[in-house]
Amino acid sequence: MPEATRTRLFLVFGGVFLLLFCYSVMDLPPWGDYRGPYGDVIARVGVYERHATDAVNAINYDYRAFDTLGEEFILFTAVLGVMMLLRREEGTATRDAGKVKDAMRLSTSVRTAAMPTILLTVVFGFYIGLHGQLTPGGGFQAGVILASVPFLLYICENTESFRRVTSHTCLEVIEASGAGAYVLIGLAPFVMGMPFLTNFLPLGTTGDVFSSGTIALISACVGFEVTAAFLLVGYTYLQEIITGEITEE
Amino acid sequence: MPSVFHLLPFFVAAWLFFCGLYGLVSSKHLVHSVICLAILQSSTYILLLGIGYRVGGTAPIFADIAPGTLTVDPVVQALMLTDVVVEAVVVALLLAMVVKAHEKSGTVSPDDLRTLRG
Amino acid sequence: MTAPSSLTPLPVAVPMLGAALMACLRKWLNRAAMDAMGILVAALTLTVSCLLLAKVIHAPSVYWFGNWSPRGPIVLGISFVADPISAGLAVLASTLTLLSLIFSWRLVDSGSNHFQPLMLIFLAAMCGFSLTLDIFNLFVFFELMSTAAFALCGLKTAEPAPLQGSFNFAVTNTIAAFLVLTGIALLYSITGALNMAQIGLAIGIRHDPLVLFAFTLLTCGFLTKGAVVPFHFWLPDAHAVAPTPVCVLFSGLMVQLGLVAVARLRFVVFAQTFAAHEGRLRAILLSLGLMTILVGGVMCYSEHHLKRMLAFSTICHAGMMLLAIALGGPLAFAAMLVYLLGHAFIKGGLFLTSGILLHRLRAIGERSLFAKGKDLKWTAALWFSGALGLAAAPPFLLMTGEAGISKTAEEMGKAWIPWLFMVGGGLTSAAVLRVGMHTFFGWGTEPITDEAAQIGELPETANEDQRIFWYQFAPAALCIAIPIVLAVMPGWLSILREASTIFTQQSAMAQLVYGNAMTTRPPGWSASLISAAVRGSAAFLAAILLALTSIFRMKLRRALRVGAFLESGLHPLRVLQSGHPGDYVLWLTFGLAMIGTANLILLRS
Amino acid sequence: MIWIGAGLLVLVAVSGWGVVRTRDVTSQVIALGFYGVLMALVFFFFQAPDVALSQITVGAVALPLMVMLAISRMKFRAASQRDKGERDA
Repeated sequence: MPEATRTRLFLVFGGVFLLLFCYSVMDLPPWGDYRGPYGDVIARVGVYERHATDAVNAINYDYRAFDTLGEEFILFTAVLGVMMLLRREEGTATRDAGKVKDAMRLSTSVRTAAMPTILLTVVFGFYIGLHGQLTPGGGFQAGVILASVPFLLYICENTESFRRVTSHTCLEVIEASGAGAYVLIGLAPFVMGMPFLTNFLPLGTTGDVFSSGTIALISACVGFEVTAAFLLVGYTYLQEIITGEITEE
Repeated sequence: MPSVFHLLPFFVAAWLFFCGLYGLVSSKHLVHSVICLAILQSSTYILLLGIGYRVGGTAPIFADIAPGTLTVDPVVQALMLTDVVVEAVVVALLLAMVVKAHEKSGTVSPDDLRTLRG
Repeated sequence: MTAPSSLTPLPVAVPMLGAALMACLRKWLNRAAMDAMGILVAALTLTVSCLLLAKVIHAPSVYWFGNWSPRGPIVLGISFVADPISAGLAVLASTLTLLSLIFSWRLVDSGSNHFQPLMLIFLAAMCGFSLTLDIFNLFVFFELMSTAAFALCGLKTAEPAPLQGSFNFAVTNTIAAFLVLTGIALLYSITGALNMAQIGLAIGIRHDPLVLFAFTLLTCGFLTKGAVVPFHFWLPDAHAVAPTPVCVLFSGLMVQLGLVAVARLRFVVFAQTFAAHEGRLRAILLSLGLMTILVGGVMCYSEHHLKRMLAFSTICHAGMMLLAIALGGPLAFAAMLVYLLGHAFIKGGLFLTSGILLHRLRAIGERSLFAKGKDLKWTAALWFSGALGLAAAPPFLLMTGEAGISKTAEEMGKAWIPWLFMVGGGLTSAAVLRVGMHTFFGWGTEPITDEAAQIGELPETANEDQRIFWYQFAPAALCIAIPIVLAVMPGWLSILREASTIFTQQSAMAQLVYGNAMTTRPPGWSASLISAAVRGSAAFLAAILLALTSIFRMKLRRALRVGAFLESGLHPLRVLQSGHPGDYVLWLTFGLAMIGTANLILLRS
Repeated sequence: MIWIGAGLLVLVAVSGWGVVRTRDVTSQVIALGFYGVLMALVFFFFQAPDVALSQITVGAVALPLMVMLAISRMKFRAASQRDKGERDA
């Protein structure tokens, strides 16, 4: 189909779709007038039942923890997929395409500034991860922040240290164990005769870092998995550039 | 115009969905398609956010406020978190396909990559 | 109320754990160990699914994750429903995965050992999708299933075609996922619930534009997965490029799960909404099914790439299952499930057989296979039995399903539906027969071919050994044998009928969720098998005739070359299958706009 | 107060269209990053700090970064192919 015809046809059908969408949302409750019972019930009982002050994380890692399990496996699957798609097929030769040299050294002042930034990021990541049940944050956000650290290294320092941090098989194992540990946390109460993913640990004092039972534990697993996952994706994309080897056709 | 105002986020969501579809239909670069998919996805964020919002409601964090205070809906926020991950993941996977397709056929235009016709 | 069966989460948890473990050990284990582990985990999943099925067969129950049972009318947590239908789908998923993994033992390229964990995650997602009763959880498993499928589809990265096929697949199905999510969000905003039974009760008989639009979005999303015209374009592309064992899962169950989700929507979520417009809703779904059967059947006959041909046959049969869902009612739905079961195994068997051909003869196009398979007697037997099965002829299970659907159709005064089944079954069967007669008998002149069939598919197995191994042949033979065994032992049909009574009744589902006592009516399965057998046999005979007109086209008078005309004369229909992602998105939008408008006009008043 | 939010939403709608209409991929990545930040602001404004935090890490940083990496990988490949062609010639 020629490009112009396609776009013109789309404007007709897409326009109908847009009109339908706009026409039907007029029956929604007006904006700013949330009515549903689900969220309010959880907001009311969450703190008492789960000793977690962040209701969103209580939902994510407890009330609807099974959704999050699925979500973590979506991430896990996608990383497997990315690594598989961009793998080196066995038996293909590689050729040297000129390694990226760390020729352009950054100025000393930038590098001195980089180190505290990296440290700060690490600290911030851990803070976000550990206080997930209390304040906004949690394993996922912490994971992404921590994953950015090696990229900061890559930008500020050199490719060699980035490569040393990320190319390890360890990362793959950490990622898979993070996902596996989530299932195991779910199965632990199951072995004790309780339903899957029951929050079986003592809930602790509300407001404490180690409160709210499995919420913190799951959050930690997710954090490990997400950190490793994003690093693996980044490394897989950069692999050719930083190793300077390209597979032959 | 209060009625349009009260439907604003929903109209914005509809518009973003339309934009994403338009971009996908008219795309000439596979990376462009992937980004359009991300825009299409962000329509669901706005929709969920609009649904869960409550005028005068605070964030559902009870660290500083007493339980029982009027808050916005925490459930939609949990759903949005899942949604954010899904977005990142789909983009990563699709980009890997694009990169590989580029390596194998040297093109990133959907018009040139048509071995499966008929 | 019986205690919730504690086995319920295992069909999801076991393969997930297995996949994580295998991904951990990927670098250290060799191919055989990985394969053995994959088969072991799949077998374990099959065992727990069977145990679950045995436990809930007379006592369906709902399982609450994290022990969050409902507070009064408000559901807090996520629930799995363990009824014979959902558990049975989990059993089917694990059986197909097990057979595919056995088939791929050490021969099919494993993409540096990524293949086995991905298959297991795919299995977990299919089980979760069948079992869940929470609509957002359904979305999560929809997306997990899609992600695993996209990755598996691009397994053969050595050529550009797989990447294009999986890109189209990924784009259309991701849009579908967001259609579903938008629908979920709209429903959530008016009901404040995510549990399907609770949503259904909360919507009640409301059918304003909002509910209709949410219905449109959800059905279109799931129909995209279900490959219903005009959302079907991704399916042949994805099948053409995916490795054979993956095709078995795509065609056998993934597509049909989309339709089962539509059934859940229709029977549980929107049951009361359309109670007053039952006839009009049926008309909309029936016309979609009709279009799907015709397009799928005709395109199936005009394809010459074996996997694309089988993929179009899946579209055709998906249309038939949609017809059954459109008719509604417990008997038609039970019959649809029987049809699904039979089709999954027959189609799986045919795909595995085509995989054997690809392995042995190193080709997948009809012309390049011409007369090459003359000494493959047993493979030929499997292939022709598959053709017999597709026509819903005796003694295959599809016949039993067709009997049930036709009975409901005749009761509703839609006598054209059995004829449509004959057309669809006949066309797909004729295509399979044509390929079989060309390949295994070498009859007639050199086959017609087309552009898509010319792409040389790289054989997916290692080059050195071209023998057919028992572990390739046995899964294919099992796939053909199981529907025969199930058809001659019809004792389980009454259990299915009973389960489908619960599945198709919103009130029964709600009772399960809120833990009230169940009352089930005595079931009955009384569909005349004899007329179905006659219809199936007639369709098969017609298929043979059609295939023969195609094969001996040079010896026929011009007016009699029906088969050859069907093979090459339908250019406009083939042009639509352009392989361009933009076109596919356009057709998706088209379907969305049309179905949305039709729903709004017909179901509003 | 809510008018600011409404303004932000309109800005999101406009910049969404802008991202889609940007045909040059490299500029589009920049636009996407801007769009991600804008989205995070909207989330923050409408009392969703958790989502805002993930959005700022994923939508505004990780996503554009991934696209950038993919583009640079493709460019690297194309450049090395060119180099090889010149060497062979």
